[in-house]
Amino acid sequence: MAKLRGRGIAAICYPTGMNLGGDPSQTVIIAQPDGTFVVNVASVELGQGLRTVLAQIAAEAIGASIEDIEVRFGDTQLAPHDTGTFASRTTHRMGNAIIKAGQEVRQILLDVASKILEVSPQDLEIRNGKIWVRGVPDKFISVREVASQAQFVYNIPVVGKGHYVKPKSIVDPETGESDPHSTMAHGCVVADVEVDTETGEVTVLRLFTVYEVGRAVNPKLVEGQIIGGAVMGLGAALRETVYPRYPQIIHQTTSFREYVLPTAGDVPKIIYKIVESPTPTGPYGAKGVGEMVANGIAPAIVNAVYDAIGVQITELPITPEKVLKALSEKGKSK
Amino acid sequence: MSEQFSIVGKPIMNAQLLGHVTGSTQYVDEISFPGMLWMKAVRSPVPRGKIRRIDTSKAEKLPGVVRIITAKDVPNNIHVNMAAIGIGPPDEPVLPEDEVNYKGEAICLVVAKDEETAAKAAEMVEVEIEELPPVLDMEEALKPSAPVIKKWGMNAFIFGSGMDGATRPGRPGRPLFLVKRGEVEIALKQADYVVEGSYLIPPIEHAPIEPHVCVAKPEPGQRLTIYTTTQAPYFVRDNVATILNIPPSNIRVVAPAVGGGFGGKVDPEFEMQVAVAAMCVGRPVKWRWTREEEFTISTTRPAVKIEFQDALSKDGLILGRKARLLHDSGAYTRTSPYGVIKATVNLSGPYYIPNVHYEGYCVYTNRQPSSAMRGYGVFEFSYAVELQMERDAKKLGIDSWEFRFKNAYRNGQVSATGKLIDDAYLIEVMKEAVALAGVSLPNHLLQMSSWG
Amino acid sequence: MSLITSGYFAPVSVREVLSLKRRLRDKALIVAGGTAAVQLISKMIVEPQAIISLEKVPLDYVKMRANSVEIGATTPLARLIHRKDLPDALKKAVESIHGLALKDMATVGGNIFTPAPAGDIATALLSLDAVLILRGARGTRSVQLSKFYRGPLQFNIKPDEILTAVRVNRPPRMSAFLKQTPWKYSGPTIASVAVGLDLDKNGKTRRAMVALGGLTTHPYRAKKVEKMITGKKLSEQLIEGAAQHLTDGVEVIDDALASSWYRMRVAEVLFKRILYNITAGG
Amino acid sequence: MRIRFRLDGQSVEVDVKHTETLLRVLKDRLGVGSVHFGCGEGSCGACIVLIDGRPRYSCLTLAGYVDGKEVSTVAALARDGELTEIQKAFVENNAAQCGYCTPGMILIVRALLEKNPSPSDEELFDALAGNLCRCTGYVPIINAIRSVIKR
Repeated sequence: MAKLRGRGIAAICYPTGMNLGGDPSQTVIIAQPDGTFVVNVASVELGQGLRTVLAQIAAEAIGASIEDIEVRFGDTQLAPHDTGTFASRTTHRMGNAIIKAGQEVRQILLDVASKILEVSPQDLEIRNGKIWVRGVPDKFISVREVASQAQFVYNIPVVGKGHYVKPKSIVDPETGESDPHSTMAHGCVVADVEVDTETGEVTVLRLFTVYEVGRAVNPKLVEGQIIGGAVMGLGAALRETVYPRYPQIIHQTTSFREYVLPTAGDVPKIIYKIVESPTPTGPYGAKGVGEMVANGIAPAIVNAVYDAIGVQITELPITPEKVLKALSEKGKSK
Repeated sequence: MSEQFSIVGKPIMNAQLLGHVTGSTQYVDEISFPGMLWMKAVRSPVPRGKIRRIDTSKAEKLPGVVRIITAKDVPNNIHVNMAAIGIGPPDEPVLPEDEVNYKGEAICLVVAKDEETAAKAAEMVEVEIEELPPVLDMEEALKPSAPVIKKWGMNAFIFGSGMDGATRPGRPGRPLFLVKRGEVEIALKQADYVVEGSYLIPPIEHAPIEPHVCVAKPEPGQRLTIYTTTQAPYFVRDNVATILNIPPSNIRVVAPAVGGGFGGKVDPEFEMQVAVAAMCVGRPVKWRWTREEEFTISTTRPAVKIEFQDALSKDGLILGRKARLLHDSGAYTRTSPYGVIKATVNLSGPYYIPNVHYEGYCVYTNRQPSSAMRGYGVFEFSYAVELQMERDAKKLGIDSWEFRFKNAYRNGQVSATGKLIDDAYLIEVMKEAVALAGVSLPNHLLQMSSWG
Repeated sequence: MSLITSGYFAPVSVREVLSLKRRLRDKALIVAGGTAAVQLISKMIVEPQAIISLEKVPLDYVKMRANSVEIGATTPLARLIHRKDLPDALKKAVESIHGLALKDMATVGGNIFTPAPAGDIATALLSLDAVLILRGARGTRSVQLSKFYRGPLQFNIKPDEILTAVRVNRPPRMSAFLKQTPWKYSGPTIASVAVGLDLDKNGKTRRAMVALGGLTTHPYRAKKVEKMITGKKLSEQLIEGAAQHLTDGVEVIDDALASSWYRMRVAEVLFKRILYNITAGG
Repeated sequence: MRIRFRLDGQSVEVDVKHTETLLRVLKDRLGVGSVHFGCGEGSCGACIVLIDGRPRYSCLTLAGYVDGKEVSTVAALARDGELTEIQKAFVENNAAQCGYCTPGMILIVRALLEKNPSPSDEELFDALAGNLCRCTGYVPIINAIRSVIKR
């Protein structure tokens, strides 16, 4: 039995946000009576960690402590318009909207604090839930206290609103000339594989992945996307399609027994690195990361099999059956 | 890296985790109301056909069946999901009136006291369909001899007429999206090598572990609350308002924690039916899709076929690229024109190619509609581009890394769509990957940068 | 005796099961582990008036004797893990079925009835020339597993009988099981091969059982292959030649998991790997 | 038929049909939030519960089976708000994203470690093969479990 090894690479780019723009996101940040803040978004928590990332952006923009931020999501009655949670747009689009809303709140807090502390707002600093006179950091007043007093004492509403849209780019129908995206993120994948030439089975031994995400607002959540995306890419590379005889509809899959996903023991070693190249268009430089991480895996694996067996299989997924057929074609042409 | 920030850049714990590990996170399937009814669909057994007769009489007699909903119960039946971003024309019925266009298309809906009764009654509805030859192969679909499944007379979407949400209205349009820059024919003629490749991605299922679930609850005054597994609550609101002919503000859409989406929950692909049913019966209605419905009815990543012809110089540069992209939209438009444009404008990948001619076709076939999936359009072009890069490098006898380093786009260059490239960073990323994987590269490559 | 004919019955003895079966006839569905039977109900393939659950019937046992192994029909696969005294083919088949909950639920008896892609245990048992112990109103009989399958979902069992145990008499000295699945730990059987062999002192095959699973609704014995290798030394030429006849006269499944062409190819590879491993002294 | 069982330590009595699955009874009738429907055929593990301490797919278990038995879900693991070690490890390792598979994962790990406190990788992967996760890529889950095994 022969086992052939190969290495393949894929270099990719990822356009953040909806293609051509024109996809607004809007938010309202409202201080609660106790001085904590609610960030209202119609975006949806799908598991990617939006509640956490958007809270971080809000805390940073306001200068509040993260514990005092609650992100409420997924309700058209509570939150203003948002186009939706897809196209790697939420961190970028909603993040930008939240920064604007947070800065409004921040300005209100500084104004109120200046009344309480009897100094000019320009002389104040705000960070991490505290407001202090520049140069005297040990004498501070808490953001919660200020946000609360604004309502109970100074008769000032602590509400911030933010909106972000990349204006829609109109395409020239003759040339396609347009401005499709706000920013490009980048990635590179190196896959090492082993091919069993008798059964056609491909085993992915290692995946080295590097992603440039603009700014990793939360590296732990970015890591979660990288690994999850890698395994989704692995499935797409080797096994997944609902029409195994595409374009025919015969044998369309109806269950996880026909559409077989990898399980815990089927995952290769994944080595990753996050690289930052902040974009001026993004919130604190962030680009979209959730989708990019699934895109380079399949081409890197297919290229690695090409390297191993000397035949390029062009149709996904590269099932053992396709590998065997490719090997036998190669045998014939020799 | 992020020292200037207090909280951005910190690995804060995912705020959802405590709910997840204690089983207290609330998903749509946990939502129910007193008097709530359940729904199941009667589905087409064939990929294409004329509906001759729907007989619901036997099913209606089954104890526990409350109502059977058909096309005539839908106030404004024909719609298009992405009307909000200007895509048209409306081509998809909430429930088909006279024809079915994919296997599994919902023909009518049974509302009953529980899920089992609804399922049983759905099997008792008699549907007579005159089967017609289906269109399944994209290349076949584009031929003049193919049966036409679209009202506008061809099995492709018309771009450039303003109905693609990307161009200005007023032009006649054509059945393809075009990107043109430089002189690709000259580049192909002058090339030392021309390398061709054709790549195919078949439909892929998102397969989140949580299937589609929706509860629609009528409220007083022509209002409606919809709890659903969606990634885009406002899309759901707009589409439901359109087909019910009521103001969007009468509708509240709630998406609690959603059990994974990956793009499969972007299309409002079942909320409209639940909303119609709830309005008809005046009671809350729940629809929970089976795993089989997830595979056979819910959207998939589109099948995409991409063909390249690359003009190469013997010193390893891509002088030009001609490409043809076919995108299998399935039976209805959904988000496909958007997906086609997103892929077609990016067919150069992260590389600089001065002369290009790209054609993107949005093709209709008799299969379940396709739509967005993680990296919509981008997954597809990345796959084809990176396989073609490998093929090009092999033909030139150049190392795979060297070929990519040489052709990687640089800041200051102009993209295929005429956009100034100002955030290129591929070379730096490739250098990191080379270091991570322990590859040793010659110095002339390591000295390259995205700024030179 | 009760006259109720619908509901959920959990009898506590084989005798009670038999009397329920007699009374309820085809109105009842027998449920052992539930992994296959309950799906028939929830997918509305069957709508039984009554359930006879075997959960309390004392058929969960493994009896090792000097030259035989008997396993009760409702023994969950989990019970067989880490048992070093089982024949290799059976041990490997049990190991090849993954998932803690599945192994706790799925039973040896249930596996005999469940069509492909399940049935790995049955494939292994075929290579061990196992017999099934069936008990009915008129007593107990045993049937060779290889004579149990009469067609897709058609079994050599009478309506008033139940399967109480599987028994391997005189297990072959050597046995092995290999299977291919879509992922190492995940997915149903694409093809599986189990071989039981006795060699004489000259290295010639005295007894050979070659079983194939996943290729047809139920596993089968490749009789022609068995005949070809019996009485001979396992030479490379013999193995290669015999491997060409594994699917003679059989219509191999072609489905979403794999084409029939691929299943046949991989069955051949697995068969050869087993035999070459044996000839190499493994 | 009427069945009686203990659900997370409390007595429950409920009328069920003989063909009704435990999943339907727990979810649609008793409102148990942590047990999830994912496939209905024992592939995904989102519906796993412990019955008398052993893991079972509740979608493949008839309700009649639990009569007189003890059914446990992930909701009852934490005592007085104190998470168990496995739960803590899942949190520390970011071992969940959408969380839909998490209760089943945690219960299967609990059942495994109860029987075998220091499983090999092989045993761990074998045990987890009936639980699908589409978000995390499993690595954080495996890391979480290993961190508990080491302790």
